[in-house]
Amino acid sequence: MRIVLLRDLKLAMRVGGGFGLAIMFFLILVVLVPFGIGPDAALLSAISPGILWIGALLACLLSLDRIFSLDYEDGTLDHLAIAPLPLESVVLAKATAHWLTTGLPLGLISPLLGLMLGLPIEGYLWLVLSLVLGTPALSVIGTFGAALTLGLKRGGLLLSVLVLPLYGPTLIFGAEVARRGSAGIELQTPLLMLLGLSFGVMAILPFASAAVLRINLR
Amino acid sequence: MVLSVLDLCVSRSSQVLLANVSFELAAGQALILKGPNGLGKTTLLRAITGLQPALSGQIIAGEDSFAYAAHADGVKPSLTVAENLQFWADIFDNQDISSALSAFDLNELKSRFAGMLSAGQKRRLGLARMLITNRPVWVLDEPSVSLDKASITQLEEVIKQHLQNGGAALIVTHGHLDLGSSCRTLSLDRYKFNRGVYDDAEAFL
Amino acid sequence: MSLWEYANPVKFLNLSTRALPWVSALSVICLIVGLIWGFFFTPDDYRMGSTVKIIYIHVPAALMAINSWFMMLVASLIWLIRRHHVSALAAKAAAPVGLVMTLIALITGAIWGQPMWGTWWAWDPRLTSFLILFQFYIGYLALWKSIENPDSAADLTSILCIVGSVFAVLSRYAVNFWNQGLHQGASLSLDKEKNVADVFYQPLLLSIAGFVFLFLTLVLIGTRSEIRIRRASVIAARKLLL
Amino acid sequence: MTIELGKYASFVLSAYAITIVLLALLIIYVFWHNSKSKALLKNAELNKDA
Repeated sequence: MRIVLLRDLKLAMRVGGGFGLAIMFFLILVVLVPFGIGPDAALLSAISPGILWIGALLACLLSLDRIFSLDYEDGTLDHLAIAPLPLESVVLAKATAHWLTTGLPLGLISPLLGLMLGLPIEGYLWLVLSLVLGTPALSVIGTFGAALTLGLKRGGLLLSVLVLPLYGPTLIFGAEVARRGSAGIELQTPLLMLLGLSFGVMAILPFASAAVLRINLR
Repeated sequence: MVLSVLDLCVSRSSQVLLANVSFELAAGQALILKGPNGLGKTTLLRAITGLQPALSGQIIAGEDSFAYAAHADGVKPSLTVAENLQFWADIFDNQDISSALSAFDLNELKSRFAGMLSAGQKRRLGLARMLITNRPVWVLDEPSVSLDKASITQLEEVIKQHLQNGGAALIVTHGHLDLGSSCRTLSLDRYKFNRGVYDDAEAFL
Repeated sequence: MSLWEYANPVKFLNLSTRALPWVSALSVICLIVGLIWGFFFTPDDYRMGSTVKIIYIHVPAALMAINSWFMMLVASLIWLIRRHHVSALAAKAAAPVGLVMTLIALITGAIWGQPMWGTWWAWDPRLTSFLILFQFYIGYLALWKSIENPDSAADLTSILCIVGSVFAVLSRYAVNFWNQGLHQGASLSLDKEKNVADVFYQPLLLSIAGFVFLFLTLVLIGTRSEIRIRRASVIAARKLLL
Repeated sequence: MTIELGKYASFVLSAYAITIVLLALLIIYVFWHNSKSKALLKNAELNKDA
């Protein structure tokens, strides 16, 4: 699994511009929000945890269809399916590579954008923590969606329609942790739910994704 | 027997293409499958390697014994030739990529990006990957496509070498491959299925 | 004649021809009697006034929305495990019915809530989870439509249905956690002793029966059409070969 | 027997109206789909031998 992960990261650095793309999108989106909602600082500060979480979620969503499409077209997936390593570990490697190039950088850069939206001071730690702990779930669920829409002509749109409802719980718990963090309220329950969700999804969904991949490779 | 196939039936999108295909392949032997396009040769190869479930019939072969090379050869343009091969070497945990490089004389192209290779060189890199897997049964789908004369003889040499040290090869090709005495040809025409739909879609009739 | 006999499409077609008139008759009777009885012959609720009459369409539709997804889940599992075409096609036929039932539950829920909550749409956990269920139906149908090969379409949609069910339950609790409920307690929950007053109870049961039979009728007809479409494509495939 | 719906009459009536319309659309769709499948099958079987 490590092998596939390292190669994907090398490829992402050389071709996809690494995580720059996801961060740029996140930045542009967060800048757009005040344009839409108006510069009223109090309002922006109140909704900033939610905005930052939605921004990270959309940035993850947009980079999902690249997870398998390259390897599908040039036959690498066929060869990996025959290789001695289980397809589940290939799926997990792909999800991790996606997380390392989107979810993680977004989480680390989010304080900068929190500044722009006037996020309360005590919120920064929880914002980063909730994003770093929540985005793995977004990547693993997204990988499932990417496997489902592999090889379909206008798969991109279908991918969003399939994946967004699945993102619901992660967004609710993640944004709740960030919001309670910035308001200084006790946030143990949503944090535990977010962790449970992330690890639960990581443990179970790769099997479904691998099964879907096998079907799509027929 | 390195590989034996008994009454294999293969379909594509619920349409049966080949039925009751049977043949055997011993170590050191090569078998060339002939037949018109669209007959289902690629589907048959994918079924044998396990990429695609066959409808019925048996495929008896050792565990993890197939190495598959098709049109799409899994070459990453943004990686160098050596990096491409090293990736597959790690996957099949065989550390020695130099023999594969020299077999297809890709040594001097080692650090060039695969994207810059010509079609023929790219093909040779895809086939070099077969050596890396060091798996007994090679399944080749049109290996000689876009190869020039010199590369084809090189390909024949490598396959013969593989056969000598106990490997086997199942090849689908239109062109002529001279692989010496231990090579048989099998025409798939007689397995063509035309009595209608056979697979579980039959339940709808 | 085990249950799995009906899994053979041709047998299913003959068998459902006999069952169809009964089911559709039952659904018409139950619906008409249940709704008329509930609409005309039940008193107003002291608190909700006449809006309580919406219960006769909101509750059955909500129940059917959830049960048809559950039925699709069971059918998907049967398809994945026993490879019976009829169950995969039944799941495909049930999806639009479930979708419309969810839509009805949403709209009638919103209308019913308006006088009480004062707004047309309240982010109440139960209404919101129907909104999420609605999205799952949309995704499920979209996936069916976008895959050509019928067999892999059945496989992929079955897996989506299973994964979707897990996330639907997750969303149900996430939404509950996210906004404390405005919704009236479960009118029909089995654990509570005092359900809705008896005078409302009988017509409600009858209209639920009506909705269930309507669902069965529509799914039976839908499955039959899916089988015919598949049969036509199989015949065309065979003709192509000769 | 006329029924006194009180001030919420418009809500109750609109809820019932919308439900009936949606159910009617669903039923029409199912029957349309059914007849389309019948036609598809008939002409598939018709030119099966042609």
